[in-house]
This record gives sequence, structure tokens and C-alpha cells, in this order.
Amino acid sequence: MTELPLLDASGIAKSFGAVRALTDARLTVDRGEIVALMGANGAGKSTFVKILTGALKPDAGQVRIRGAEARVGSPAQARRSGLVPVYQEPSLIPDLDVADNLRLADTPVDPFRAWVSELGIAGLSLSDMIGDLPLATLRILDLARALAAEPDVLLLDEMTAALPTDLVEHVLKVVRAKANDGLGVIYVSHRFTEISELCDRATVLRDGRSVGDLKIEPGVEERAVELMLGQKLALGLRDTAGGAAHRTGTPRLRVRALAAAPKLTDVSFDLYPGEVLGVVALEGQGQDELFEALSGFEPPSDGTIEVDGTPMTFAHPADAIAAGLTFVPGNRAEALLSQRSVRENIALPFSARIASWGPLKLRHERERVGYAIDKLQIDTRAQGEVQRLSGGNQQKVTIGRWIAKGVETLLLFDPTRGIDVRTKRQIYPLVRELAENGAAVLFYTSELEEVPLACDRAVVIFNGRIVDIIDAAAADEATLMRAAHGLTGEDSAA
Amino acid sequence: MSTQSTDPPHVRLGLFLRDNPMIPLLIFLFLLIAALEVMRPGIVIPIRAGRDGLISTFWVGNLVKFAIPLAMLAACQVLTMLTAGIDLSVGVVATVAAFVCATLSSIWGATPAVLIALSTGVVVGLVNGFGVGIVRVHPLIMTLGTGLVATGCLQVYQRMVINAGTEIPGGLEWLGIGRTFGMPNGLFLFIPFAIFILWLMRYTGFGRILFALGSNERAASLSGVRAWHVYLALYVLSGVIAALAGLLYLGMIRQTSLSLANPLLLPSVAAAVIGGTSIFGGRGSYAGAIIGALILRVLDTMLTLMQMPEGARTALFGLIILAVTALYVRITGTR
Amino acid sequence: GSHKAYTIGVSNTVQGNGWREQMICAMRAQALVEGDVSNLIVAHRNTDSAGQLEDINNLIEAGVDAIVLNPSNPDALNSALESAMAQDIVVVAVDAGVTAEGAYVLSNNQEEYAYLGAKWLFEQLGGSGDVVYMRGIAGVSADTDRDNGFKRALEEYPGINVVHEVFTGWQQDQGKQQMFDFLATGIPFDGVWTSGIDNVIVDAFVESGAPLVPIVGADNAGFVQYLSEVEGLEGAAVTNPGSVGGAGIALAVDILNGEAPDSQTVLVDPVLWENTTEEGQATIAAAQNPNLDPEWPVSVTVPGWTDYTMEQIIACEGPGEG
Amino acid sequence: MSAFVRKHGWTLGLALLLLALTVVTRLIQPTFGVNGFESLARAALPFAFATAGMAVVVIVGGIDLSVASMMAVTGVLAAVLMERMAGVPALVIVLAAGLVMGLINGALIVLTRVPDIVVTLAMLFVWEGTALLILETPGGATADWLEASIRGFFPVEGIPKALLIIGGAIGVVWLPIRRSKLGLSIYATGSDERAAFRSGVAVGRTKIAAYGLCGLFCAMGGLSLAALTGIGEPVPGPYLLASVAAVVLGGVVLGGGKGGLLGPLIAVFILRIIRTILTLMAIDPNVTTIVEGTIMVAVVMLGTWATTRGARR
Ligand SMILES: Nc1ncnc2c1ncn2[C@@H]1O[C@H](COP(=O)(O)OP(=O)(O)OP(=O)(O)O)[C@@H](O)[C@H]1O
Ligand SMILES: Nc1ncnc2c1ncn2[C@@H]1O[C@H](COP(=O)(O)OP(=O)(O)OP(=O)(O)O)[C@@H](O)[C@H]1O
Ligand SMILES: [Mg+2]
Ligand SMILES: [Mg+2]
Repeated sequence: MTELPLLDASGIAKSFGAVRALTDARLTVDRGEIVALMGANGAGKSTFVKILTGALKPDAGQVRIRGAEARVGSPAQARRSGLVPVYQEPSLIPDLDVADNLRLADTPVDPFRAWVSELGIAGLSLSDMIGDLPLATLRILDLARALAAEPDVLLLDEMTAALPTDLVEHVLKVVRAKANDGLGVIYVSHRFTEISELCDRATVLRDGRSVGDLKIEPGVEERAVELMLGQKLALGLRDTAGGAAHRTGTPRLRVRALAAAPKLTDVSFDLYPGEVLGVVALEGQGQDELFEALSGFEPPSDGTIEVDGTPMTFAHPADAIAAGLTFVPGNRAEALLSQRSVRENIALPFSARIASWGPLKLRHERERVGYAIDKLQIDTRAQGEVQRLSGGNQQKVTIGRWIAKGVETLLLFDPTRGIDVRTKRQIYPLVRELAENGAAVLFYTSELEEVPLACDRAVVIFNGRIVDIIDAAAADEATLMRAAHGLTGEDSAA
Repeated sequence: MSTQSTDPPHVRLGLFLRDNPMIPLLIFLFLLIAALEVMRPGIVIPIRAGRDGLISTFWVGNLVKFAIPLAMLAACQVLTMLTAGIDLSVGVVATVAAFVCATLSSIWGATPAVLIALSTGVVVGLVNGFGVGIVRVHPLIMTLGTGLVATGCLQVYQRMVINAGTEIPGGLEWLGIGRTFGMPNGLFLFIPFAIFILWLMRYTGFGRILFALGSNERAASLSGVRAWHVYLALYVLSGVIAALAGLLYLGMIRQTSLSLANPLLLPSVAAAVIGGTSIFGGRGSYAGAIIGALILRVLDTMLTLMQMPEGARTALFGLIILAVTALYVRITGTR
Repeated sequence: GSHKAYTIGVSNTVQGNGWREQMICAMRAQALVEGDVSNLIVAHRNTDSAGQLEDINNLIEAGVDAIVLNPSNPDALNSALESAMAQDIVVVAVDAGVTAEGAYVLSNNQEEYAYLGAKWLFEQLGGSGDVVYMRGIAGVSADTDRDNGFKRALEEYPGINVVHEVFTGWQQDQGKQQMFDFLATGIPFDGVWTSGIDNVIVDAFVESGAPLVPIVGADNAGFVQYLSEVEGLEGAAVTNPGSVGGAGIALAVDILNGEAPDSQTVLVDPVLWENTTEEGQATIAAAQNPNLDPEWPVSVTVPGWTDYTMEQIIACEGPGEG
Repeated sequence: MSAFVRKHGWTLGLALLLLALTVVTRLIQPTFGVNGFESLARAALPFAFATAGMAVVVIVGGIDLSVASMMAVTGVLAAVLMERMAGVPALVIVLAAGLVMGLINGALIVLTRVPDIVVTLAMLFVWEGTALLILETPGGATADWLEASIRGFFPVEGIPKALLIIGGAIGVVWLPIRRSKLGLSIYATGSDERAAFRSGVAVGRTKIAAYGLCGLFCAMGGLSLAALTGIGEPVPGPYLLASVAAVVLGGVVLGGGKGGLLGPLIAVFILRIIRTILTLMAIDPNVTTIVEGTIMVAVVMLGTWATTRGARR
């Protein structure tokens, strides 16, 4: 007899008011199989994952576990049926410590510990408060907790989007190993490299409907994108960043010996108008502190910041913005007014200063917001509340705000987190275009392959200081990776 | 991934109501008034001959009249709740303003008295704004504390003016008890006021910032908003509104008292939340709060006119408020 | 002579109403004129019986010689009062009674207050008609006492019918609104009895243009003024002096000085001032004091008990101040 | 050590403040001794229970505006029942009534999806009315042993029974719960409801349970009112605002997830002893109101300032 699939979902439909997130989603997973769930931003992947794991109730459809119809009413029930998810947002309780979080979900401690170290996190104490831990660690803890629950099917929703490259490696390794032991995995990601490395099969969602199953084999990207977008999109042409920018005259931003507790110790660099300067760093090397200091969020403990030759101190982001420095945080929850409309979110900086507390300039606002929405192709069907947008579209809104406002110096912290391939392809040229029009851009990304696509140069930060400056257009992933690990070799471009 | 056009009618109705939350509230209001009319036939009829053939007791006029100060105080709650705050000092501020105005106008005349009364609102607002915006004390505690302090100050002040006599400025009396075509003159103050608040919330940068702060303060400050500026301005505005409401109330009740407007505090919060304002910030509607105030007033009348033990009356009041909000939430799908 | 230096503690549980403020001022003024009181400790706030127990215990801790209190409830305070008396502290309850053995009571007779006013009203209506009955706060002792008096009068006049009964919460705004509502229903009534929220009721009639009916209120400055000024108003004010507090201080000092009265209980009986007869109008004209805070009762002294002057009670200063 | 101080710094600070205030009291009134302490503890009883109840619902992310009204209901219920039946069954009925009222509050919040503050604002009136329906006017009578049980010292002079009752009742009810899965769920729900739901917490049931617990504590508060006064009073006392103030002063964050019950309880004693000090100093009562308000705001300001400074390192 043929073995029944571990999980078999069909005909799943779900509407949020007027928005049909899913109309007919289907998917099967067998033992030991890793199935990629692919789709553009807003295709319904997360909604599907939430329905399969009881976080949302479907309007219609069927879920079978080993052939038996299952009613997954809540995440707890899903866990009991062997379906364990890692959602896009951390699902750990910020005000409890790690141990209590485990107890809450009845997770055995020892396997959890084992998984945490297996996944590359060292020095975690069970009495650490979740709220004090960095996002990347939380993602890993979420995964370790899921693994320790010994699931039959593991559902990973953009698990790696917020992870630095080294941790991604660990995750892929562990998932592969578990699949070899017979675990079924549903893997949501926008990263083709990961999918082709890891997955056996892909199910593509488009507009809430399953539009095809693909076997992962060389050249499948082309086909997947076609299915995802319903159209052909030239992929693979790695149109790398433009040539050397004109690094002459006064730098837009001159940073000297900048230090900020706890991680950043000594960083100096110049950023010129018209330049995109990449920042390459593994998790927690001080890049968070660097961006917080430059954006006026936390004052640095030492060092100087000059803007157009004038020394500056920023006591508040408003100071930085007044000096032309605008910051897009990596964590979109920090940047979005989740209950407000797309328009209000994008127009927010227009009203920030006291001088602009008066009547709104509605026409101007409409124009600028429209411009940003077009530029970023934001899906505005659920625009009444930003929280109803899909994750990727939310991410676009955070950038769109500054596109609308117009920028001199843009501090982008991992802007392509969770963005689909088409949009990414729109964002790189956009960043380049901004630079060509005279903006200076500081660009941190956790995906090293993006560096040559968007940047002119890249500074590599390791252990709180700059260890290398690389001409990005020529740098391949291996070079960057070595540098990021603090292994500065002769082969790195001068 | 498609549009509403194919949705069944009941879904479309739900969506319509969700986008126009005012409609179910208005329906509740009219249902309540209809129930009242059934209970006491004739009460809603606008014109009835009284002594000397004058327009007599016009209940709708009274309803509106007493809803106005409540709706003004509810504005304080709506505005502060937008930023996830609350202003529990409004009742006291209104009382202080009324008391100060009545006692000072017999000494210094009406205009200085009114100005000083309004400035008490500014002072309390400044202190609230300082605590909430700069020291970052939770607004509930901050405004509770300033309310207590203001009560104490009022009592100390009261000692000094026991024998000063009181006088209610003519303008306030005209606003408070005068009528035009059967409707209270208070509307001459309130309609511009309400338009101002609605405009402030929807069409000004300040309004936008209030919503933004309540939704996500970190996001707002990342966009360059200095939160303490906003809180300071907001709580001063709230204080001034409360003082203004107190002055109007003085004209209506024509009696000073050390607790004149204090009983309006809880209803002002209730009016705001019935009207669909979220105490968690980021969502609120002043039009809703105005209807909320009217609903509360109609309920007051209904219960006053019902013959039943006081306990049952009080309990019924609570149950109806709960039923109205629960139905509202069910219909609009918001919370 | 040889002045003693007594410390007297005061406990009161309602703050922010004119009657109680007058009571406190009367206590201070009387303590000032009594040469023997060196210190007056006043615990005066809005609280319940449990809070009053706390205040009394704190006063005991402060080492007072006597406690003068306006009790929130006759039975609830016994534990603290008994322990005070066990420590030879003189206890005087003013305005309302307490049941603790050994405590002195100098009380306004609340039942009589209501009875007197109601009886006048019913008499005024010729023994038959519909009245509105506007009470105080539900569940509070003073309101219950007055209710008993009102009911007693009602029994004597079977022709009288209560068409509306409502609690004003002793709040001006609430009373006024309620009266507007009653007027709006169009159900006729012939008289109004109020528990002290009175002049705003007159206002409600005047403002809505409704014909005035006889109204019974208290001797608050505002209402007394209306009785002589508002055209067509027939009404009566029943005295309920807040200055009974001053009398309480006087009694406490007497007891401390060994001049205790024979009876533990002294009832200050209310007087009724009506404006339908000439003597009545004269009384009211004499009692008027338009400058006084309109919430204050105009009877600022209790003859035979208090010794302070008008200026002193208005200055509201106790010993050791000013 | 430093981790402990960091985690419990606020509570420790409050304890020190209480100690300092006790010393101040002694300085002002050298005769203030164990008896003063005993009456202080008794006065704190209803506040302590109201605060404990409020703290639990604030931790779960809600707020209960009906605490004072539930205390009024249970207080009059106790006085009415004890007049008619034996003490212990009456006690059990009262506690059960409190629990049920709390559960009703919680169930209404979960089922109607109306925000906590609105539901409990409405229930404030419902329970207030209920109290009046049970007892129209102050009256009833409590058992003598109930009054005796909160009076005096046990087991030795110096430890007030009232203090033991507060500690015992809250300890017996709260400590086991706090350590159980339910306790964790309460904190988790208050901290992040969505994450809690996704971690497998039955969010609705947790909330209902927290409100039930609040009702139970309110019943204890109502019983202490009855025990203190010997009668039942149907009018709610000033416990709502006082309990919110004590909860915030005690380091429980409005919004949920943080804090415990010890801090708020210490805060109750601080507020009570301030009242005592003001009386002992014979401060003008009108000024007293100003002082109380100022102290409340100042302490919270100071604490907020200290914690934000601490967080910034
Ligand atoms: N709570 C909600 N209310 C309204 N609409 C919603 C809600 N949640 C999701 N949607 C809508 O459902 C659609 C599918 O969203 P979903 O989050 O499943 O997309 P996704 O495939 O995960 O996208 P992404 O790659 O950007 O994460 C989107 O159009 C989104 O706006
Ligand atoms: N259990 C729930 N209760 C209420 N709202 C929920 C719940 N689960 C999800 N939502 C809402 O659904 C919307 C989309 O969900 P969410 O943000 O978790 O996923 P997402 O945006 O699709 O993530 P991503 O696309 O980054 O994978 C959000 O607005 C969220 O508030
Ligand atoms: Mg998604
Ligand atoms: Mg999504």
C-alpha cells in the first residue's frame, strides 16, 4: 500500500472582510520531504501556514493528517497533532524568560538546549528575558522550541528572513538532517538559493490559489517565477551596481571612531553623495548600534559624526532627520502604524515637525504617496490598515515613506527582509536611482548576495570595528563571507 | 484576491457598517428614543404650550443641552485616548474652572474671571503634559494625581472666597440656559467646537500625529516626531477643553459647587468608548463620542422616568451600556 | 484663668459639599474661641465607614483628648469608638447618631427634617395631590433617616401620591436634569420635596417656563434667597445647620472640663421657614445672606451652643493657625 | 545579586520607602507602636485585597473598574447572610459569589470582545445596583468571630492578625497559581496575547480565570469591609482609584505582563502610612489631598525616571 501523505490540505479558503487571502490552496507533504511554499508578497503563504496550524480558522477546505480528517482549532491542538509552526513574527513572550516560555508550550528543556547550540547560538541562559534578546536569536529559539516538540510536520514561515548568513547555514543544515530522519517540512521563503539547496518540491501560490507543483531541479527558478507572477520575468541577469562613484569633495557623512555600547567599539568611514555603501556583518557585530547612533535613537558613547563637513550630535531621530539622515529599521514592527492606513503611514514624516501640525496639504500628500506606492508597487488592496497587508508589502511601506519624503542620506537596515523576488529586483535599481540623484545610502543587508547588486563599496564590521572595505561590485559571496568572519585575506579587493 | 462585487449582501452590509460605524450608533440612539416615546408618549414632541403660551419643556432641547458638556469632556478622552492615554482630571478641571469663574467674576468682572478660569485648565494641562510627555508617567496615574491635587487646591481656594458671593457671567448664562428655536444656545459654542475637533483629528498634522503616537510611538519618533511636544500640547488642549466645558456647565447649572462637574468624568470615558474610540490608542472617532454622549443622556432620562428600585435602575444602566457596545462590536467587527 | 490645652480630633467622610465645609469651618471657629483647645486635627476626606475607622484610629494614635465626628453610619464605627472611649477619649457624634455605648450624640434630627418639610408640603397641597420626591444618595444612612420621616408624613396624608421618586446623588447637575426630564414627560405634579438639592430645581422650572409648584428645600443660602426673590415661588426651607459641628466642639470641651450634660443625646430639631405667610417672609428676609457661598446653610450658628462670630466661621481658622 | 536587584529593584525600593516612612512615623509620634501598626494593618485590609485583584487583571493585560462595586456586593452579602446563617457557610457563599462575579466579568469580556475597560465600567453599575438590591440601606450584621479574626495579634504581640490574613489569603491563592501553568499563562497573555495564543495558551480561558481571581480577592475585600464595620454598606467605597494607584505604584505595568503582587501590597501600606503621618502631623485636610496627590505622582515620576535611566544604562 502506498503511504498516505503526512499532511494533505485542499480547497482552503479564507477571507478577511473584502480581501480574499486564499481561495483554493492545496498542498501535501510526505515523510522526509521538504516542500517549499512559494508566492509573491501577499499570495497567501502566511495565511495558509496560520490556517494549517490553527492560528486562523479557514472559511472552507479540508486538512488531512495521515489520511484522517483533522480539525485544527488552535495552535495547541495543532501541536498535539504533530504540526508545529515557526511563524514569521517571534511567538515568544517578551516578558517571560526562556525557561518559562518553554514551560508555557510544554517544551522539554534538554532537547531544546541541544537544538539551540546545534543551531549556532552559544551562551544562552534559560533565565534571559525574551524581550532583551535580539530578533535573530528569537527566530532561532522559536525554531529550537518547535524542534524540541518533536513535530511530524514543521512549518517554517520565512524563518531565515531576519537571520544573518552564518545562522542561515545552521538552520538549513538542521532542517535537512531532520528531514532525513523522516520529518515533513513546509518551507516558506523568498530566497531561491535556499529553496534550491534545501527543498525537494515546491508548491506555488498565486492570488490565494495553488497554481502548480514543481520539482526542484536546475533551472526551476525561471518556471517558479513564471508561476508566482503569472508572467515571465527575466531572472538571472545579475545587473550589478554601477561603477565607481565619484568619491571626491566633502563626504555627506563622515564617521570617526564611533563607539556605542554594547557592541560597537570603533568605526570610521566616509559616505559620499551618490554612493551606496554596504555594511556587511554577521549577527550582532555592532551594526545595530551603528544604525541607532546614526539615526539619533541612542547617542553614541564616543566618536564624531559629521554631515556635509559639520559635526553633529543627535539627541533624537528628529535631529538626524533635520540633518538629512533618515532611517529604515529592519524590524517593520518598529516602523509601522499598524492600525493606520497605508497613506497615513507613508505621509507620517510630513507632519512630524511642529511647523507642520497645521492643516494637511492633501494634494501634495496624495501625489507623493501615490508616487511611492507606484515606485514600490505596493499592493494596496488592504490599505485601510497596514496590519492587513502581507509582510512583504508592509516592509515596502516602511521604505516608501522616505521615497515619498525625498532623502539626502538613507540608512537602510536590511530593507529586503521578506520581500519577494520581483520587488527585490525593483528595490536595487531604486536604491541606485536614489544615489544617482545625489542621495547617499548606507545599506546593511543580511543577504550577502545583495551586496554586489546594490552597493558600490562595502564596509565589513566584525566585533564592533571595521575590518575591511571591499569594492562591492566585484565581491562575490565567498569573499564577503570570509571577511564577515573576520578572515581578511589578500584576495579581498583593495 | 478579489473584490467585494461578488460578496453576498449580508457581507456587504457588514463591510458598509464597518466603514461607517456611525450608522449603527445612530440607529441605537433612535431606538432608545423610540423606546422612550413608547414609555412616555409625547415626550419627544417638540412644541407644547406652557404657561403664557411659551414654548415649553422641549425634551430634545434638554437632551442636547445636557449632552453638550458631556460631549466636550468626551473630546478630551477621545483625543488623549488616540495616544493610548486618558485624562482623568477633566471633571475636576471643569469644576475648578466653573468655581473660579463664578467667584472671581463678582470681584473682578466677567472677562478676567473667564480668562483665569481657562488658564487653570492650561496649568493642569501643562503639568499633565510634563508628567506624561517628559517624565513618562502613565497618563492614568498622572491625571488622577493632578486631579487630586487640583481638588485640594480648589478646597483651599474655596476657604478664601466663602463670603465673596458668586456671579455667573451673563454670556455664560445665555449659552447655558438660553434657547433659540427651542434648541439650547450652547450649540453656538458646541457646533464650532465639534467642527474644530473633527477637523483637528482628520485634516491637520497634529491630528495625524496623535493617531501615530497611539499606534506606534517608536515609529512616530523614527519619523521625526518629538513625542513630548505632542503630549504637552495635547494635555494643555485637553485641559482647556475641560475648563471650557466647566464654564458652559456653570452657565447651565447656575450653581457653584466643589464637585459640580466631577460626576461627568466616568460618563465622558463611557461616551468616548461607546463611540468607538480605543483606549489602546490609534483609533477613535469624535462623531461617535458625540452620539455616545447623546445615548448616555437618553438612558439617563429613561431610567429617571422608570419606577423601579434604585438598585435595579443602576444595574439596568450598566447592562444597557454593555449591550449597546457589544452589539456595536458584533456589527462592525471592530473592537 | 488656667487654660487647658486639649487636642481635639475631627473625622468627616464627605468632602466638597458646602454643608460639610460649613461644618468643618464651624468646628474650627468654635475650637478657636474655646480657650481650652490648643490643637485641632481634622481628618476630612471622601471615604466610607472603613476609611472613617482608619481615621479614628489614626486620631487615637495622635493622642487626642476628644473626637468629634460626623459618622458615616451609626453602627459601623463602634469598634474604633469603643477603643477610643476605653482610652478615656471623649466621643461626640454630630449631625447623625452612633450606637456606641458612652458616646455623646449631638445630632440634627434627620427624620424630623424630612417629616417637617413633607408635612408642610402636603398641607400646602390641601392634603391631596401628586408630588415629586427627590432623595439623596441611595444606601446612605442620612438618606434612609429622611426617607423614614418622609414616609411618616406620607402615611398621615393618604391623599398624597408620589409620582416620581429619584435619587439626585446630592448633585446639583443631576437634580436639575432630572427635574427637566419630569417636566418634559408632561405628567402633572403639584409639589416637590427635595433633600437639599433645591435652588437648581427652581431654576429648572423657571428655565423651561413651567408653572411653579410648591418646593421644599433646605436652608442653603441660594435657596433661601430664591424664596424671597423668585416671583410666584411658594416654598419652605427646613433648617439643617452645618454649624452643628461647632456645637459638637463646644460639647466636647464641656465634657472634658467635667461639665457633661445629663443626657448622652441632644437632638437639634429643625425649624421650617416658609414664604407663604408674612412672619415667614420676615424670618427668611432676616436669615438671608446673599454673599455666602450658595451651598452653605444660612444658619451659621446654633444658638446656645456656638460662640463664634460670622467673621470667624467665614475665616475658617482653627487654633494654632493664621 | 545584581540580577536580583535589577528584577526586584522596584519592590526593594518600595520596601525601603515603607521602612523610612515607618521611621518618620515614629519620629513624629514616639508613642506609635505595635497598636498603631495593628490598626494600620486593619485599615489596609480592604485596600490590599482590592489591589491584589486589580493587580491580577492588570497583569493579564486588562483592568477591572468594578472592584469597588464587587466589594460592596460581597460586603452586603456577608452582612445579610451572617445575620441568618452560620458563619462558615456564609463565608463560603460570599467567596463563591465573588468568584462568580469575576468570572462573569471575564466571560463577558471574552465573549463580547468588548474592551475590558468598557465591560467593567458597565459592570461597575451592574454590581453597584446589585448591592443596593441586596441591601437597600446600610445594615445586616456580621458574626462576632469575623470581627475578632482581624483584630489584635497572632501568634505573638507585634504581628497583627490583619497582616497575616493579607499575607495568608493572598499567598494561599496566588502563590500556587503563579507557579502553575495558569500563572504563566496569565503573564504570557498580558505580555503578548497573540504570541501567547500561538504558544498554545488558551487566551480566553486565562483571561476569564484572571478576572475570576480578581472577583475572589474582591470578595475577601468585601468580607474585610464587613469585618471592619460589622455591617454591610451597599455604597462602593473609594477602592477603585486607590487600587489602580497602588498597582501602578507597586510596579505592575498597565498593559500587562510585568510585575507581581508584592510590590502593590507594599504600595498599599505606603499609601496607608502616608495617611497616618498626615493625620499625626495635623496637616490641614485640604492640603492633605494636595500632598497625597503630589506624593503619588512624585513617586511614580521618580520610579519612571529611574527605570528609564536604568534601561539606557
Ligand atoms: N488580518 C488581515 N486582514 C485583512 N487582510 C489580511 C489579513 N491578513 C492577511 N491579509 C491579506 O491576505 C493576503 C495574503 O496575505 P499573507 O500574509 O498570507 O501573504 P504572504 O503570502 O504571506 O505574503 P508575504 O510574502 O508578503 O509574507 C494579503 O493580501 C493580505 O493583505
Ligand atoms: N490570532 C490572531 N488574532 C488576531 N489577528 C491575527 C491573528 N493572527 C494573525 N492576525 C493578523 O493577521 C495579519 C497578518 O498576519 P501576520 O502579520 O502574522 O503575518 P504576515 O504579515 O503574513 O507575515 P509575513 O508575510 O511576514 O510572513 C496581521 O494583521 C495580524 O494582526
Ligand atoms: Mg508571509
Ligand atoms: Mg504575509
